[in-house]
Amino acid sequence: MSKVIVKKEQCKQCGYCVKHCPKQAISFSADFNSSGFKYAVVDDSKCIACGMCYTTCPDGVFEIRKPD
Amino acid sequence: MGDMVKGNIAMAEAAIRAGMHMYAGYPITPSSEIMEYMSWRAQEAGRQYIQAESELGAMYMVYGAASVGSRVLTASSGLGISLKQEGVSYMQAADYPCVMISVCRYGDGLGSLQSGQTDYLRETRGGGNGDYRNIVLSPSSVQEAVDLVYLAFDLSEKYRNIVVILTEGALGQMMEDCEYPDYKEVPFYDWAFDGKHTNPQPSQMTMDLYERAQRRNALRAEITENEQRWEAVGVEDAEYVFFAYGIPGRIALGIVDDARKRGEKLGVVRAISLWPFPQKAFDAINKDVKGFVTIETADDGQMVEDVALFAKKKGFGDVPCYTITSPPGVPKTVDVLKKFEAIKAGEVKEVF
Amino acid sequence: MAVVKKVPEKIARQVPFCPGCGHGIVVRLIMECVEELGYNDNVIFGKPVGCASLLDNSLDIDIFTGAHGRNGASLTAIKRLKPDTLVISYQGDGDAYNIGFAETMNAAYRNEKFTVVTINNTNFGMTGGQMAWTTMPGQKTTTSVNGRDVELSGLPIKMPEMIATSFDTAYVARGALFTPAEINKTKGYIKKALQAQSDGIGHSMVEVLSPCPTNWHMSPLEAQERIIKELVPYYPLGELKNKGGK
Amino acid sequence: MLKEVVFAGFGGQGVLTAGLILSQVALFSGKKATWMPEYGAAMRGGTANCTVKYSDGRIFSPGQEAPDAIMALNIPSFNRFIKILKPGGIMLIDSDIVTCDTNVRDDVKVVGVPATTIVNELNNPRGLNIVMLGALVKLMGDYSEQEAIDGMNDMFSKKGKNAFEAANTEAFKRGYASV
Repeated sequence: MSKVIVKKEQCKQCGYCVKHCPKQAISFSADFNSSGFKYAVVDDSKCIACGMCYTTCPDGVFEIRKPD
Repeated sequence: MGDMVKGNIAMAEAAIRAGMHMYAGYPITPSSEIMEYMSWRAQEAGRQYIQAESELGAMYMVYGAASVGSRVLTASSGLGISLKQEGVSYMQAADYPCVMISVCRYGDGLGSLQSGQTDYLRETRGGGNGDYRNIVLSPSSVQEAVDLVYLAFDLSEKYRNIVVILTEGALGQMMEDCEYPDYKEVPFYDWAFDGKHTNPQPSQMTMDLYERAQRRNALRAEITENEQRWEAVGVEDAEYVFFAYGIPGRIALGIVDDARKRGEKLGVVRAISLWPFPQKAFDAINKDVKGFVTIETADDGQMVEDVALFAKKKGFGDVPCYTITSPPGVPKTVDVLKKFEAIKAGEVKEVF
Repeated sequence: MAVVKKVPEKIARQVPFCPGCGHGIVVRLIMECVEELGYNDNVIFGKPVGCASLLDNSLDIDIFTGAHGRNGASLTAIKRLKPDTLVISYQGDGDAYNIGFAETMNAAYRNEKFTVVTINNTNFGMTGGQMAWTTMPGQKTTTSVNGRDVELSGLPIKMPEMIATSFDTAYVARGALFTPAEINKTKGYIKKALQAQSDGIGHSMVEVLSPCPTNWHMSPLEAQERIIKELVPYYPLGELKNKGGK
Repeated sequence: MLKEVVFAGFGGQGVLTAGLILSQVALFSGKKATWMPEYGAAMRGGTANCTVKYSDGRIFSPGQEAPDAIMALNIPSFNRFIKILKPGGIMLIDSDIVTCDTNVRDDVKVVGVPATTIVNELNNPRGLNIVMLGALVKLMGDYSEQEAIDGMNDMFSKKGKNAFEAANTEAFKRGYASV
């Protein structure tokens, strides 16, 4: 299970998460969500669940989880 | 036996008795005694009192206070009430109740310090942007002022509509005996904000305004049907019927009382509710009446417009409507009579 | 897997702002603090006129429909009548500093015990990017098309400084949103401001320098850069006043 | 029977209070009463005045129309209000203060009371209005001396000012006896 849940329909492609991710784990999708934005995609292999994406996101796209 | 009490003080005390939770205001002659009295009386009675930075601020305090379901009062005069109108309109948009006492001073702009009735149209037409009406009640005596303020909170809550007590500087400043009603304890209204999101309130930005308009129209019809108030004397066989409110209403009653003792057939409708206008009063009026005459402490006459409108609606469309206006202060009976004689002699042109 | 970071439940639906707008972040920070301080079921929010007036549909809390700039007065009454409720005035700079200057200042002057959070994005956002009192010298807006001329319209206003130095209030701070660290600091300011209210110490205010990519005609990332380079030197960040807790 | 009385003088002479006492005496005796001050810009012109009406029945106009009696405590008040006094009416003046020619209308009765002298004798300078009121009540003839004193004392007692009861009663009686 991934450490970050991405609500892709809420993403507005502002790019704050992409810029502030310390592991460069976030990129934009190739396709569009229903609002017409390329949405954030998290590379689980690079993600350390630090939550920077959550912190910088204005639109509540991210939910961070950690293994129990 | 009651004691002599100043109109302004009496209205303030009536609000306390009616369970008012908060007063917010800004002082202005000739309404200031209301605020001065509240400044100590509200605290003594365990209520909130705020001296606001401006009339505008005061009205927005009232708006906030109403949002949490409190009984709230403000009072001012002339231009002070004008400043409040933006907030009045906001409150009507939100269906929030409050009572606002307008102690009218004569004139536009700064106006004068003297008594007048020049703000009739503003109060009865709403006063701010949008399509709404305030319920407007106007007392003629200190006792009636007490009774109407006491009633106003209930009406305001019942219809979720602002109630304006429109009175004159002269009534605010005069003293008369009055008896106060009992204290009422009223909890905060349960439809309001409680911090728990029990009552989500629709945003004007997203609400269905047409649906709302229909609801408001129905409410307006209900108020018009239920809340007309007036005192009529001698209208059944009157050749002329006076229409007046407030102090001129008393003076008209006095003129008619005197005339009828002499056998002269005069009648009077003293309006107590100004909106809704007491149109039902026309139902009892002599069909052969020769004219309607308003007595107003104003430059040009304002109530005469309503009298003409409702005369037309009630089948008196051909009856001429006159107005007797008088300078600032309390009209002198003798001056009113002189002008009335001129009307009867055909020397004065009707307004409508 | 345990959830470690999740949008507060009171933000029930997505906020309706432009891509990269700071409103979404600040609203989230406020609601996080409300939740953490245990006020989820005892909070009244005063919304302004401006972009934030669109918030109603997103938050499942009581939201008072403030009139342009008048929240200072309205929330005064709400807080006095409901002293145990957390009362938060959420306003833009145009709302709180231009049209609402008198009400904002007078509420602070009276030391009314509620919290004001203002979004300073150096323009009137909702009405299409007109000049505000916070607009920077030379900044082009739709009412300063050649750039703001301070000879004609004065220097950008620093309301938090005025309040911090003039009145006996509890807490004043300024935060910004350009990095995760600054966002976290801003949350700290908001939390302290709300705590000051909760403790009944007095009036509290936090201004947040916030990006408005749409009206600045920039990308969201360029907007963050502008805050660092252009706004922070004029609008210093940090606590301007902290009377401390009980 | 409706009666109208105007009380006028300098601010501070207690004319508004004198009017209020009379209206309260009327209530005390089971009548209706109104008290209307002149306020606003006009009151800054040097004189304060109020109009009191009392009646067994409903009082219609509370305003100044044609007074049955006037209490004038200074010359400007005398000059202003003598003009509106009803024919046959009473103009009551403090003859120590209103020293001008008061013989200006032959259809009214002008009564002078040396009230300032009286209050000096009583060592009660603030009792001027009450001395005058005592005289006025007697001239009007609508209330007995005791009825009026009781009404007056009742009013001050309700305001928590019983301390002055004896002095007020004495001043009232001196005024009552002076005409």
